[in-house]
Amino acid sequence: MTSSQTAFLQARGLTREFRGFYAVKDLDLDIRAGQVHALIGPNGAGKTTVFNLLTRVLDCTEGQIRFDGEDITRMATHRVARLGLVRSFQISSVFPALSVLENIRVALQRPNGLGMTWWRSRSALDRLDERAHALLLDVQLGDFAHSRAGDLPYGRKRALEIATTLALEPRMLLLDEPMAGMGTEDVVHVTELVRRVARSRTVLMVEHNLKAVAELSDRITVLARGEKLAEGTYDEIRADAEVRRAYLGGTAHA
Amino acid sequence: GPDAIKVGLLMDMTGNYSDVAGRGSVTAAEMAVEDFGGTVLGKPIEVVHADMQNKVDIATSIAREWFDVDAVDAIVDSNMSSAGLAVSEIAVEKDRLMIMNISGSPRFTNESCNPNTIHYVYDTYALATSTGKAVVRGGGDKWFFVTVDYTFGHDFQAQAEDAVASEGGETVGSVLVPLNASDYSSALIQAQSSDANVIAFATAGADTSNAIKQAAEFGIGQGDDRQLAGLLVYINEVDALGLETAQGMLLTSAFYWDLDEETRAFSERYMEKMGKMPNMSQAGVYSSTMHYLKAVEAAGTENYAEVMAKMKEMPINDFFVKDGYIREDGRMMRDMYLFRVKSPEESTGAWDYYEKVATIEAEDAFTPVSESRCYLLKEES
Amino acid sequence: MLRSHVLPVLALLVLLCIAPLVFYPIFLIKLLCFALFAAAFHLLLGYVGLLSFGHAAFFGTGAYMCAQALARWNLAPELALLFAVAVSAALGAVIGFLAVRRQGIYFAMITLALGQMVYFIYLQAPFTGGEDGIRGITPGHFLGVVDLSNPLALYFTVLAVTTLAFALVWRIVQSPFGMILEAIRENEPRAISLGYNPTLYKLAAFTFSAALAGLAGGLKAMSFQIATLVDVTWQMSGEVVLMTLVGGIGTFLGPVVGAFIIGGLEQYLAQSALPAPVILGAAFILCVMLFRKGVAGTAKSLLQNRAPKRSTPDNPETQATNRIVK
Amino acid sequence: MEIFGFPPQLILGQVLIGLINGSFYALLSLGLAIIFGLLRVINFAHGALYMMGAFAAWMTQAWLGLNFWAALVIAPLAVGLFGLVVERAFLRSIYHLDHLYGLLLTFGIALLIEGMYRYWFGAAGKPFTTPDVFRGIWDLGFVIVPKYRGFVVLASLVTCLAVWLLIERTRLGSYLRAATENPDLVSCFGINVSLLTASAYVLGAALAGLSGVLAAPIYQVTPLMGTNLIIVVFAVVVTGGMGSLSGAIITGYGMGVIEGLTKVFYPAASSVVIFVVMALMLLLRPAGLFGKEA
Amino acid sequence: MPKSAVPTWGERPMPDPVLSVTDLHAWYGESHVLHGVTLDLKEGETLAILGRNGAGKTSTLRAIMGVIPRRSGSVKIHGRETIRQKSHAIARLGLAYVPEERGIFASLTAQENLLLPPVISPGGLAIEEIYELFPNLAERRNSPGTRLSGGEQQMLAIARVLRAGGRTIFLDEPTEGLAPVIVERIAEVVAMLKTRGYSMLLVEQNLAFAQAVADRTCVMEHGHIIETFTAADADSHAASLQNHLGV
Ligand SMILES: Nc1ncnc2c1ncn2[C@@H]1O[C@H](COP(=O)(O)OP(=O)(O)OP(=O)(O)O)[C@@H](O)[C@H]1O
Ligand SMILES: Nc1ncnc2c1ncn2[C@@H]1O[C@H](COP(=O)(O)OP(=O)(O)OP(=O)(O)O)[C@@H](O)[C@H]1O
Ligand SMILES: [Mg+2]
Ligand SMILES: [Mg+2]
Repeated sequence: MTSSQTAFLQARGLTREFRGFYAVKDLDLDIRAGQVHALIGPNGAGKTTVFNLLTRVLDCTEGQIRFDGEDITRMATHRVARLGLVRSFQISSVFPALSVLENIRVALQRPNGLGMTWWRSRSALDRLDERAHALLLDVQLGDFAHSRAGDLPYGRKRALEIATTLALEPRMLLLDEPMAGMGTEDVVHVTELVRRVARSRTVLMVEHNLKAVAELSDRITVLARGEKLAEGTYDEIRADAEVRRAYLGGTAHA
Repeated sequence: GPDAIKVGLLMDMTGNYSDVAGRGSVTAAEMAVEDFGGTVLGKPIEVVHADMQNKVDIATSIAREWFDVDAVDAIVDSNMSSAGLAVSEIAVEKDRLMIMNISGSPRFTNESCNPNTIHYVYDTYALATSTGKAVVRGGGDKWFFVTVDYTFGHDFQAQAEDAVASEGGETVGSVLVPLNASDYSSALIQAQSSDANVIAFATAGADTSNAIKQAAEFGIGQGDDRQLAGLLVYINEVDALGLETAQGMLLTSAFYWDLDEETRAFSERYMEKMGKMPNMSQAGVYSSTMHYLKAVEAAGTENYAEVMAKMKEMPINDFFVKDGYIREDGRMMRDMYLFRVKSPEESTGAWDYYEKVATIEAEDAFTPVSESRCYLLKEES
Repeated sequence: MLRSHVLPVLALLVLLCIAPLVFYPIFLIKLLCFALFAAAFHLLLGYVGLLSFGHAAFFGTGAYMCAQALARWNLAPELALLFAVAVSAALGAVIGFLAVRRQGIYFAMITLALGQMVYFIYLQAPFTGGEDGIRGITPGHFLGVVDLSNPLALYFTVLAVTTLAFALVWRIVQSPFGMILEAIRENEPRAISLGYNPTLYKLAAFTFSAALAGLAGGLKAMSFQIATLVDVTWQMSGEVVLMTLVGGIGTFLGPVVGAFIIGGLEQYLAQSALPAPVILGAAFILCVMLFRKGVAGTAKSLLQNRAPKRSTPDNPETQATNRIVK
Repeated sequence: MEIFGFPPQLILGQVLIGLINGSFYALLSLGLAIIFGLLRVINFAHGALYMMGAFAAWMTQAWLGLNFWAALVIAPLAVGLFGLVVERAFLRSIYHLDHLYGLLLTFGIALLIEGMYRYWFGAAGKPFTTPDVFRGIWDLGFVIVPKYRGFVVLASLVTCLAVWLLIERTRLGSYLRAATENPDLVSCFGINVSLLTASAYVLGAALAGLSGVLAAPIYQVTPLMGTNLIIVVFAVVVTGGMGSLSGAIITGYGMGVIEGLTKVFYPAASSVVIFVVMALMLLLRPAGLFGKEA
Repeated sequence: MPKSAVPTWGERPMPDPVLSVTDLHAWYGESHVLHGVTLDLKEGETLAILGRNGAGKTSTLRAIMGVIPRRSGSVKIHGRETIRQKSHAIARLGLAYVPEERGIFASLTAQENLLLPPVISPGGLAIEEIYELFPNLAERRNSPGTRLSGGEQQMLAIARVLRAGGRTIFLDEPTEGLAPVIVERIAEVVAMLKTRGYSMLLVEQNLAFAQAVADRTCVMEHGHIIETFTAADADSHAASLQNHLGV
């Protein structure tokens, strides 16, 4: 039922107030299926808050959120994830003491009905391995399957993080600053990864690394002070004087 | 055992009851053995003891081990009624003898009575009844109960109420307080606003101490026309409270060190060893151990059945009890005393705490045969 | 994983089968009950990272319910045990429902407080008989055939039941469900974002642990033929914590070893001149300060040290001992 | 006039009496909250420290022959000093571990202290009487209040307020709060965090000691006087939420009053009412009444 | 080895280094993260440390500050050996630390965060001056510290140490996660600090930013400084930067 015209994720009048302070105010957001949509804006614009609202980590003060036609405005956090709207976390979000393979298996367990299975041995999980390995190959972690996740270098953890998220077969991914704190090398690596992942999915991404934003996104929304400042393609955004003043500054290098 | 006569004590050596029993009870048993001469039937007498840590499982496993491996002939005291009841059953199973001195549960001579067990010093029925009767006779006829809210307290109060009623007194009110509540002011205010002239504490241990201390604080029982009655108070608790606080209170006990020449003689010897005066249970351990040893000697065997028969047959006369005897249900029948706690001015020195106000005859104090729930008495009658 | 446990487990079973030749069956039964109790507790602490300081509530409930069923309703022993397990599990579900909302120290405090509440309820409930406890239990015939009045038969029955219970714990810990528990312990927000409802998993584990603790209590009441308030006190809850700490957190056999040591120690201290509470307090301090891996944990790392050691920058072994929960 | 069949005087009286119990809850939970705030340690030994305070009062009287006022000063100092030893010798080396180890360690310390005191002083405890100035009662018409209890409420209120001001309204307070979050960083600013941590424990211990002295004339001074109290105080703390000191104080007094009223309306529940309130609070606001996270 | 009394640098009399680190090693538990770091920072100089994730940049700063429990080697601040000192005493020698991820305290308001560090030497900025410099902070002074946005928090972290008066500033990735406009602001602030004569040790991933402000640059890998060069030489080192940083 998602035609390319109606938005896959749609927010109307999204508002979040913290004791009189509007972190997000009357924001309309339409994200079309299959696109990479970037959310940028100066610090404190409310980007993370938008993410938290969309993934139901925070309740919105006002507004409505529809995902693939379904109203998720009041849905429980874990149920939103089950619908296929999955958020990828910052770096620490792996299960550090588990192996890389186990990290993926945990993600695969529930969709395969093995979450609450307490009467069988763990070898029941072996049938997930094929899929798990495929996912690991996808993010070039094939050689690390048996390493402890906590021991991986930064960029690899990021990759594992994304692979785990992909295991849920999400229909839509939300990435909050996937390149934050990364060396140039890793940025290139992750950009490539996101590009690959986005081929078959919808992605909403917050990122300060404009180079990556330019390379990846089909559409960009610029937030400032909780409100939408501009929306368009990278070139349209760049040309916008307001955006230059509020966000890009003089050195808008691409 | 073949080589020695052994008596054992399962005591709480370090916990809540370590003052009222503990090391002091072990010492009393050792004194009895020493005074008896150290041997009986040509065999040495030994005292063994263990810290049962207020746990039934520890008490029972040690009791089994003592009976089976160490050939202990009699257990002459055990802390905690639940442990004591369990040990008494093991005594039945192993054909040995058990004497209860510290616990006051009436079960020992009622539902759980058996031919192997003697309940020697007191039970809550006797305390409640003696206090109830004697105080009403002395004029305190309107009672208010401060009762700890569980079986022990409920039973205790009911027994005392019966006794009060039997002498023509009445219960004008009561209030339940939780175990270990530490604060009694609510209850005391209610007691104060009633028209009772006796405020009775159906509590035990630290609860009683706290209640009495706070009653003094509220000016109850000191200088007004009300009397406090502690249904179960050991002299150790009076010592810990101090006379300033405890003065004027009425309580029932089977023993006080300063009753006569004999009690003083024993108690001063005991004092030398322990640094404090014996309480009724500790004196009871001495007396019951002595009585047991005499019975062994008289029976010429340590076989429990024959010894028990002798114990029930021989009257008991020592510093602890005059003309006492052991009833068929295992109850040692003796007189009880009502005491009043002296004021600091009346007291002439350390441990001079009590003044005797009344004596309650054994038959008046303990559960009458007609009311007994013990099968041993039923068969007889 | 499984391999490394087969030998010690078999050895232990063999030892337990010949132990009655040396020790009192009733004493051994007590150790077994404590071991099961500790294993139930450790299921939560070791695998979910939740330290319950109120587990005596379930142990005591098991004991009271089993005693009630045997003494007053004359149920068959196996039914009485099932009843004990069911009631403990129900209580576990209720307490767990309240407690799993918080983590770490809060969880510990909440379970402690709720456990104390359960104690007060039992104290005041007439059927528990106050200080005298529930008495007059005759265990009868297990499954209609095994005469439990014979100490050896009783011992082997208890051994069989506890062994089965341990196998069950092992199964749960090593199941896909156990895997998710581990994942939740590692990183709860991440688990949520993967669509798991941690509250449900923790509650399931809590209920399960309560049921097993209840079984341990029921077995104890059945064997000792008495149920008392002692089994519901917070001191009992503290003791099971100590057993696990002494045995070693995070090792499957740790709780068993710990229970045997503490149970044995109590028995030994009873006949020595040393004051038991002081010794137990000192044991606590010693374990926390110097001996966090516990006996089983230390033994395990000694064995592993003989094998070539894997050196990673942050050794998971040391991490595990610095961290009970995340 | 009656309220649910009880005369209003009785109820007012109980509220007042409840406030007195609340005074102890407030002092103790404040101390717990301070220690928890900075050390992230749930101080299980708090009940034992309270008991030590009461015994210290007895010792100053029985051994040193000093009066109540001297005890009021000496005992908290002595307990604070003991706290310092505990902090330096034990707690300090486990801060980097899981916070549960702090709970376990202090649990062990509590067992040890209480065991030792029972060994030295016996289980029945020691006598301690109300200081002469506070002998007697005030008859307020609707309730009788022993003078000493009036003093306790006053002393507790003043102490709580003073400590609260000290921590919330001074630089020391922001040091404490910041060090709670990130001790390393605070020390990078030139603040001696280990001194700060030690002082927090000492302060908490001294507060427990002070409650102990205040309690000595009311409650029997026994080695176990703190044992059961501490669990109730834990429930108070959970209900209040560990976030704020004012939460600890207010909940302390509040729970005292609730408990007092239960003793009149439904005495059978008075031992569990605090736990029931805690359970309800967990259902409605898992972070507690004043808790921050939610 | 006896220490030479005569300074060994060339003929020109050089000012004493504010900070001189020799053969610094540091361990987290068993893992050895710094393997002999040697560097010095001169009065008024800005020294950038570049390196990949996990190279040990942050650990170097932390080790100098004394918040890594186990360290060895020599760290001299104004000529005084501090390897055995506690971190609060080290800070009082005039070090100002702006940590990685900003280190703003959630339980304090923005203003309380600002007022937290005790003044360690005179000459720090007055609070009015700070608010003039960072107007955003004035606006949000009563919000809880961590409720400020990333950029605001970074400003706060820098402002906070300026108040305390330390003249040697450690900046750990001050531009991480900041919008381009804000990065520009931070660059301005750093430039301003330079003109006021502060010495700075800057840890960065953002090469452009570092090169814009640094007088000298060190490259770090696996817990060592592998090369050091001045701003003038930067071009000739482009190749090796490429190699070491993957630029
Ligand atoms: N829980 C909260 N309570 C109060 N204010 C909040 C809360 N969360 C966010 N804010 C405020 O809302 C505004 C938006 O914050 P948000 O974290 O969404 O910004 P952002 O766009 O993600 O910024 P950055 O790029 O720096 O991460 C900020 O000014 C912040 O102070
Ligand atoms: N608290 C810690 N415990 C154990 N190891 C640590 C700790 N902090 C850092 N390390 C390890 O020390 C090494 C150096 O880390 P450091 O934080 O100094 O790197 P960095 O160069 O600052 O990296 P980044 O650019 O990611 O901030 C890394 O291998 C890291 O894993
Ligand atoms: Mg953000
Ligand atoms: Mg770093």
